[in-house]
Amino acid sequence: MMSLSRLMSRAPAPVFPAIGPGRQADVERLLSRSGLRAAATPRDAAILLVAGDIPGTAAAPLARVHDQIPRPRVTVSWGHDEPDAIAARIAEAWREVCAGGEGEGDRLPDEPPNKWKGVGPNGQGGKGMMGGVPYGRPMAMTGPDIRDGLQLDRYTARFGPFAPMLPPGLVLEVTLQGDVICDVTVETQPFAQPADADAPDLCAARMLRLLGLAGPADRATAGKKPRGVWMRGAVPGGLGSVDGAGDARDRLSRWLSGTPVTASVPDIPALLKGAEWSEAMLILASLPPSAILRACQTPEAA
Amino acid sequence: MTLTIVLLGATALVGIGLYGALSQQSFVMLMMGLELMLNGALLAIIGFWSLSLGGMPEGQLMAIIVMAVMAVELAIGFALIVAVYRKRQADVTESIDTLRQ
Amino acid sequence: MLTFGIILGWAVLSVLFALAVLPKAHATAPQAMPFLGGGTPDTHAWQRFHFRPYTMSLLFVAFEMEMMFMYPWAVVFVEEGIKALAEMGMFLTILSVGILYGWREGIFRWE
Amino acid sequence: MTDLLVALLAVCAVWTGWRVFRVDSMVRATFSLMLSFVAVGAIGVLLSAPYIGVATVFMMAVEMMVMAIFMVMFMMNPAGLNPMSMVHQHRVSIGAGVLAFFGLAAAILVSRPPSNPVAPDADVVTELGLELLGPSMLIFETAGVTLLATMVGAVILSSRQGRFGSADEGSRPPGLTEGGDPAGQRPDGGGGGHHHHGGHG
Amino acid sequence: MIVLLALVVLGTLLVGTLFAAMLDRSHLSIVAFFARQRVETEAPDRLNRDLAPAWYLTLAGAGLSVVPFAPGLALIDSPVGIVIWGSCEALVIVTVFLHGWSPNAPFPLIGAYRYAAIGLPVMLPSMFVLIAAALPAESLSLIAIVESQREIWNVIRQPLGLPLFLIVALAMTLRGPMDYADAADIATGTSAEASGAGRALWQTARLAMLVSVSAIAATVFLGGPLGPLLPGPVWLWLKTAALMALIVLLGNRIARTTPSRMMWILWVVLLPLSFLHLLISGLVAL
Repeated sequence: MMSLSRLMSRAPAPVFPAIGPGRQADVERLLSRSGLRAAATPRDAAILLVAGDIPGTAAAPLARVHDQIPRPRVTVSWGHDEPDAIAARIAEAWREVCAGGEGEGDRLPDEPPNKWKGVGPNGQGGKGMMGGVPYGRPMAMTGPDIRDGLQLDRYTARFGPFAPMLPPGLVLEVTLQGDVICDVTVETQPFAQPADADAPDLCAARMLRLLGLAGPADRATAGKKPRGVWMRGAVPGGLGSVDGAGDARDRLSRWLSGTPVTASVPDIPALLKGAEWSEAMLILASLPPSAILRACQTPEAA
Repeated sequence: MTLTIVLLGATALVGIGLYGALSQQSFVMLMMGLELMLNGALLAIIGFWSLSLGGMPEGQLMAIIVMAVMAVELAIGFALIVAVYRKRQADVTESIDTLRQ
Repeated sequence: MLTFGIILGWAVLSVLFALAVLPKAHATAPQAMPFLGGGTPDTHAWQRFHFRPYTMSLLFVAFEMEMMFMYPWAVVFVEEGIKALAEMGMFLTILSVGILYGWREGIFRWE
Repeated sequence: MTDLLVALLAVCAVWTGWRVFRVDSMVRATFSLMLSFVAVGAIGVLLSAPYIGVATVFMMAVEMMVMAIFMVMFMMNPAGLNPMSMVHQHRVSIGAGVLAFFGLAAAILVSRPPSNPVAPDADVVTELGLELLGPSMLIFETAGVTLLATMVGAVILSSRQGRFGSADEGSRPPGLTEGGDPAGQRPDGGGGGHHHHGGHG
Repeated sequence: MIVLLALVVLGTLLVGTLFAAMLDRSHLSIVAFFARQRVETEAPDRLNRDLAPAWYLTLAGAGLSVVPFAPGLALIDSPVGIVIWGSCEALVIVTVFLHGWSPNAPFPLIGAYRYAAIGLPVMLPSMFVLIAAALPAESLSLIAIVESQREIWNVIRQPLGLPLFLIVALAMTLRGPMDYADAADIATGTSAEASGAGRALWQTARLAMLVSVSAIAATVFLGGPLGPLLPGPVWLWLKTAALMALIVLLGNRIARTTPSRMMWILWVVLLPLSFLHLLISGLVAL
């Protein structure tokens, strides 16, 4: 048993980052190191890395993400330590996790989202076929679609602020039909990041990750030239065009050649509405964090 | 003996398929019943071909044609459902509303 | 019979292995919530999912039937020679018309 | 031995076929139907029809995948979270099913089909190929035309946008408002073909 | 003899999976996750969630069983070997769909449907290249396909075959440019809610499928067990290992486009290419 836990602890530490204001670039650089692995979902993580001061509005989401990590789990807070020190602490936490034990308990109470007890002759959630809250949640209902007019179910949810494919802090309320965005509003604006987060290599790495190139993205983060095939071509043309900054593909080209991009303020919901989820995420990643923040600060977008 | 077993199985599939096709309220479930009946037909054809017809190639061709019929039924059936759903969308949502009460 | 037995054997072996290594899943209510990056959903995720390329999938079902004819054709291809090539060429040309039509109607994309 | 296996598989096919109408989740129902097909395919493999048997599995896996997609798309409560019975004329249907079963079963038990099994060393795939290219050539090509008609019919019936735009529009989404700019992408042009948008029913 | 062959196939699958994990540098992570908590999601489809990885493993095993380990010697000596493999491919789509459907969560659901949209058209090039390989062999059996490559390997005789099949292999093993089920923009898609041993088992099955699909590609295009000096199985292992490394490399290097665009590419570019491939192979075989 001892040897098994030692074997486990030699695996890269799976870290789910909760990035606070001003720490995006630090965390991205940290997680591109070997020995650490950025998990895309808390289910794949054992360590929650909380970087910076998470504002009060994001406390409940942070608790949710924390609780979604399987047990045993450890939270590592990153205040103002050096990256080396924090990497050592994460490694220590991972060894602790591998040694077993209970780990941290839940932060949220163990209550279902809605009280539910099967009712009716067949044990359903409420009256009729679609009524009630079976297993604690209501069911999705049909609504108009914006593409082909086939009115099927609309799924509404708030994504963020710690979604790995969205800028840290940004909360979008999205209504999806299939994987096409029918409606989107900005609930909370992203956390402010220093100019460092707009660095071309980091921006390129964010897009490369969405294109399935984790390895080249790590190289780009480390300041090396990413080795990939069809990196620019994989981004569909005409995606997320912004006045003066071209489309997503142009911006990726510029970042790959090391030129920073300054985009004029786009209206985020207008850019995302009607796009497929994969396109929408590419559009967001193709805008520098400062531009997204500016766009969300304008009154009509809020 | 084997043939009898196979044919009884095929018959049972046809029976269940018929039950499904007649009893289900929604058109989509009705298609399931039809597919099940065709499944029974396929089983019977395989059995006859293998055990009673001495493996004449037409038997295999027949089985392929049954499968083609399934594919055609599936494609046209669902295309019709899409077309109807699109046309009578208001009605469909209305009926959903009635059910929701 | 052997073919059947071996494949069944694989299935039994895999299921037994899965049963052996998979512990029972358990979770508290906050742990069980679907992951949305900290956000919350309004409803269950299971829904009448709007599969965008639905026309493509119907076209595919019809087109894919051609495989049933192609496998036996491939076996006798060399034996029958140019006649086999011509017949399959005609068959595929007929079906390609359907694909071209679908392409023209723009079904090979998210609708 | 073969008899026993065939009987077991037939029972599997019937049982999974029955489950189709007894489970709440549409996905489970569809893949239960797929298992029924797989059992029939396995019987085919046992009864010296390797090609037809395996091809049944192959074709039906694909068809049931498509079926599952459509079942979930158009059935209310597709995952069966609210279990409910959606049947009508239940007794009549059961009666019809049972009647069909017993009628056909009696016919099978009474009639004695000739026993003439496939020769064990027959190359059935080659025979099928020769049949397709030889005597049944017309059936083969007719099947092609039928499939073409199906493809065209399915596209006409189910596709909506196709009637307006041409293929070179690529994956540009339609306008958000009637005749408006396309959503998300390329503000210039492209919404022109979609005036009918939003006007359904 | 059968028992020996079965053991060889099982051993190849186990060692190959370990090798694949090493190539992927994920072996330690997988081991670590077998010991972690398995989180239950809200009202999941438990049966399908637990069975999906098992089916994936089954399909990997069944696919590997049709591969001849020496000329004329395969565990499943079926006259329709490539159709059996085709069924495995079709069932992989179903399995991945079930894996994404079962947790009742949005990201896995989107991943499952994306995979269905891509996996179905991917079947077409796959079937065309396999049928093209069957033309010179005059048989659907993989043993006969190996025999037909005694003089010249299919990779030279049918130049488009291997590239097209590698695309299929990437899709079958959920890798790189064809990994629409587990993409980064949906937080690893169908696996987004899989944790602990369930996640580890799914990853293991995915690597086992890499062994299977590489062995099939080695058999169909690189002559399988044919080769000078060394015994048949060794040649097969070497070729399989080389193809596994190639597939992992391609998966790590090629960018993934959006699913909508990839579907268009599959129908409009790759399908005509496979028609062309079939025509070339047919003319060469005559």
